[in-house]
Amino acid sequence: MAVSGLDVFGLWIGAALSLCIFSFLYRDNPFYRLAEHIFVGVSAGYYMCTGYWQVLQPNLIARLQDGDWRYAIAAVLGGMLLMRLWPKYAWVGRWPLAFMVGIYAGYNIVYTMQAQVLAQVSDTIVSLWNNPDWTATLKNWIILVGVLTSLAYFYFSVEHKGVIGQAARVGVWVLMITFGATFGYTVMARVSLLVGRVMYFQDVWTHTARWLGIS
Amino acid sequence: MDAFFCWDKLNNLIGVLFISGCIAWHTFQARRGARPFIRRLPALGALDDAIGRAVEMGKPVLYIPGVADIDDAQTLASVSVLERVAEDVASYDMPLLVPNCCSVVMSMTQEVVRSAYAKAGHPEAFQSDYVRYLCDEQFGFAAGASGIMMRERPAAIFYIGNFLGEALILAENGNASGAIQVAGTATVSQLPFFVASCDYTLIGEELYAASAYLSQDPMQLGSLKGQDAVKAVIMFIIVFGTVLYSLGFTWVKDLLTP
Amino acid sequence: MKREVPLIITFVAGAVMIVQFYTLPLSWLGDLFNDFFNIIVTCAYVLGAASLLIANGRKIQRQAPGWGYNAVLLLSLLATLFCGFCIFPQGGLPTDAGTPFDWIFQNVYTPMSAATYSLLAFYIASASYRAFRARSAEATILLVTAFMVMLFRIPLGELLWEQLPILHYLDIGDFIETWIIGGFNTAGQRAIMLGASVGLISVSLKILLGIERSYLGSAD
Amino acid sequence: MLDKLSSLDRRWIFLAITIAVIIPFVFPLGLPIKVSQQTKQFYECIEQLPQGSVVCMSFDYGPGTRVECHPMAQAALYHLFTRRCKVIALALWPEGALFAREALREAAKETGAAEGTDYVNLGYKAGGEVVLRGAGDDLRAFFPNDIDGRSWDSIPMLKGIKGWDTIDLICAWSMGKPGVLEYVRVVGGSYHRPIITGTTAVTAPEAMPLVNSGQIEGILQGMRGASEYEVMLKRPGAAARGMDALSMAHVAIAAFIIMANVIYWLNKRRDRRNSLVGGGA
Repeated sequence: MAVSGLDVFGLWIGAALSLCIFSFLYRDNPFYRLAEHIFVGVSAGYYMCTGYWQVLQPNLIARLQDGDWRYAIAAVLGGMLLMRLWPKYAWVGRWPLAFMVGIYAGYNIVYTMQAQVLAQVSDTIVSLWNNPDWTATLKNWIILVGVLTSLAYFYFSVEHKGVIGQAARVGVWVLMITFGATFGYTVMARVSLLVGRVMYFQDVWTHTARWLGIS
Repeated sequence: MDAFFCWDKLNNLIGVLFISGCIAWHTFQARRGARPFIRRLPALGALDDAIGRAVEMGKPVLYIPGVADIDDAQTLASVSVLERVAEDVASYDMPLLVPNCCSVVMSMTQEVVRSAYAKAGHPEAFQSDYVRYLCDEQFGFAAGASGIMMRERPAAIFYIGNFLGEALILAENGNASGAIQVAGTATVSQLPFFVASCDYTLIGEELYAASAYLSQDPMQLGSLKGQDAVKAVIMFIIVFGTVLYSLGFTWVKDLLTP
Repeated sequence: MKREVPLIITFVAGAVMIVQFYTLPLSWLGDLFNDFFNIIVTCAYVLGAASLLIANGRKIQRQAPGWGYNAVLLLSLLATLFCGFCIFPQGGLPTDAGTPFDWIFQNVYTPMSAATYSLLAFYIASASYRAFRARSAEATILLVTAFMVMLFRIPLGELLWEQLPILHYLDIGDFIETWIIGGFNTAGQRAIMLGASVGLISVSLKILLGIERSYLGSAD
Repeated sequence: MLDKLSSLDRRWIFLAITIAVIIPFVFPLGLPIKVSQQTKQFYECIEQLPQGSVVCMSFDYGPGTRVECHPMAQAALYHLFTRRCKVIALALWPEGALFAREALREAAKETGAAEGTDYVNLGYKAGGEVVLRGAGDDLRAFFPNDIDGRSWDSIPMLKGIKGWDTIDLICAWSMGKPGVLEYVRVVGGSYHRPIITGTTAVTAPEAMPLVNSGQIEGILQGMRGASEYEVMLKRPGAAARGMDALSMAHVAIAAFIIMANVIYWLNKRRDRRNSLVGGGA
């Protein structure tokens, strides 16, 4: 693979900026601040450009050009949102806000019911005996008892005393195992990221060496 | 009729009607005067303590409403917790910093915080850069928010809402800055970090309960009671369905399968 | 008027989304509203960039402490916008591969995003050191589970386990998958999910009915 | 000494982790990689696809988790193209579309697959779950063009593709929301298409209940899953290269946890002894 000077320059820029970010581990310093401000500026710009070319252009502008005037409503609502920039007319921005909140409130109700409540309850209904092997049986018991006791922990209208209190205590243990497992898994994920960065620095070096004709 | 209604979603409709009915009934029951008992959540007491400490030290309070947009109910729940926190902080005439990851959320939190200062009688104390938009990218946001923690040295930091990978960056830097930290999220993958790094954590549904509890509005408390009733029914269905299923009757499970 | 209209809009939009879910002839309305939603969200990016411009512009104007950084932020924002809107390659879009915009994405945005993310590897280590202490029964459970899942799902951990007397007959990877992940973790995740779903439906309902309205701000 | 250690400056920990990660790159350990059941299942899902099957591959990750998801995508594309399957790539994350382009080009170079007949990149669409649902019966309505602006009709392999029910397998690379959960909800729930996924190690526990209930048929978990898959394909890549470093860093963190607890325990014992002495005086 041919490596151009521009590629190598880019890689070094990226590596330098990465090092600026890593310098924060030592303490807050001007290099980090520089990188931080570049990062914030570039990502705000990045989101705006991709948003325009991948959403507004095809879904709004192209459709309006095709004469689908329903989309003018969306354009007006979007414009109203921008009124937030003028404090005097900021209240106008509540309309699109209310529209968005409404859409998702309605959406949440029906889809959460479908995907979370119904699906999870139905998955929790399992066979407590008559399983092909004892591991399945034991696992099903763990899931049933675990779900019930953890749900007891989320009971707000009763003090955690007596039976509910004991169930909630077992529930907390189940939750702690859940958190522990998630934590353990996450360690792997996070370390992978760091490994990825080390490989990136390695790549920077091999590309530079290739460009210089060393290797 | 077949061409009009999706019959395979009937179980969903019944479920939605049932939950809505349950919550609505308890809510309006509460409005008629039956003030329901709600257990005190320890993390909420910590909110007050943390604000109190900030006032004593004369340092700002930092409130992060998560990184999700308003299409996430956690963000909305967070905004309503923010409303109470802002009223509290504003009544002491202290600065409340709210960095945002989404501009729509920013326009919402700005409104809430500005109103809170006005309500507390200190409209002039609100400065427009208290509530700011950093950037949509979660790590750009984390970098910016960590910077704010190190420079402004807030005495109390609240992380309430939907958080992703940046949760630990925020919580560890907040910890290093020496602040009291209270977190609340329903995002399971980030809960362990908040549990490990923060002083108090609202777990899952507690986040939604928090806004109702803080408002002490009987209707809101009534809705919590309604949620409990729903959970009781869910637990009953699970036990009942499991026993029947183990005996070989699968109809409960079949009815629920979406 | 300033509050009533938004509440009505919220209710109508929500009701439409619910009704279209159950009825076939109205599902187009759901799609249309979703399109609208996306368009408004994208307009919000403009709002974000504009508020960045205003906030940083003010600081530069006032020459507030550290205003040089704000200038850097503005410059990088404007440079990205310029590349993303004005530099068209032949027959393509400014965001295509090989454009200056793409170069910024590859060499500025991606490395910094990945570097910030990878700071997590360090923070997770310091959090483990500071917070994972067997203080109480709950903390011990968390600690032991995390320790096992972390150590025995990597090649080196498996190798260590196989050196242990007697215990090595137990397939540790399988044990973690079946009992910890498949058993307890599934139960805990499910309970949190169920509880949170009920809370979520309740919040959504309260929003539609106008009981929960803090998102509108509390005064005019 | 104990007090000093129990409030150890976290920068020492940072330094130790840095060293643990870098050493294996200088002196590789070559630890064996054992293939797990889940990875085998994932492999089989692709292995059993008939020739010419159409797979929809969703690139739902950003630069941050590229190191975990990208090797999976590269390996799976290689696997699919050598089995003569067709791939429709799309992205629910803005950066995903660019990673898709990169992965597709590399795999095409490696296997000789051709753009337009063997694969197409439909690009990114904002909206997450909404997109999946909206595209339900007519993908074309949401993706009228591919990422380079070619119209749907001009792309030969899209002939006959309508909604999700014309897709044989969904393969989602997922790091959060939107991601595989959205696919399970919409495409699995309403269209009953088989779904396989590769997730970051963080999202894996969240996806496991769905794997157990059969809603997801195969899963690659994080970098480890990717390295196992690479081993199965006999095509070692980036993931396998990083496994040693991954192991070392884990051991370092484990050592810190043990150390913290030993110190905690010693401190507690000392305090108890001191308080006993104090009580006697």
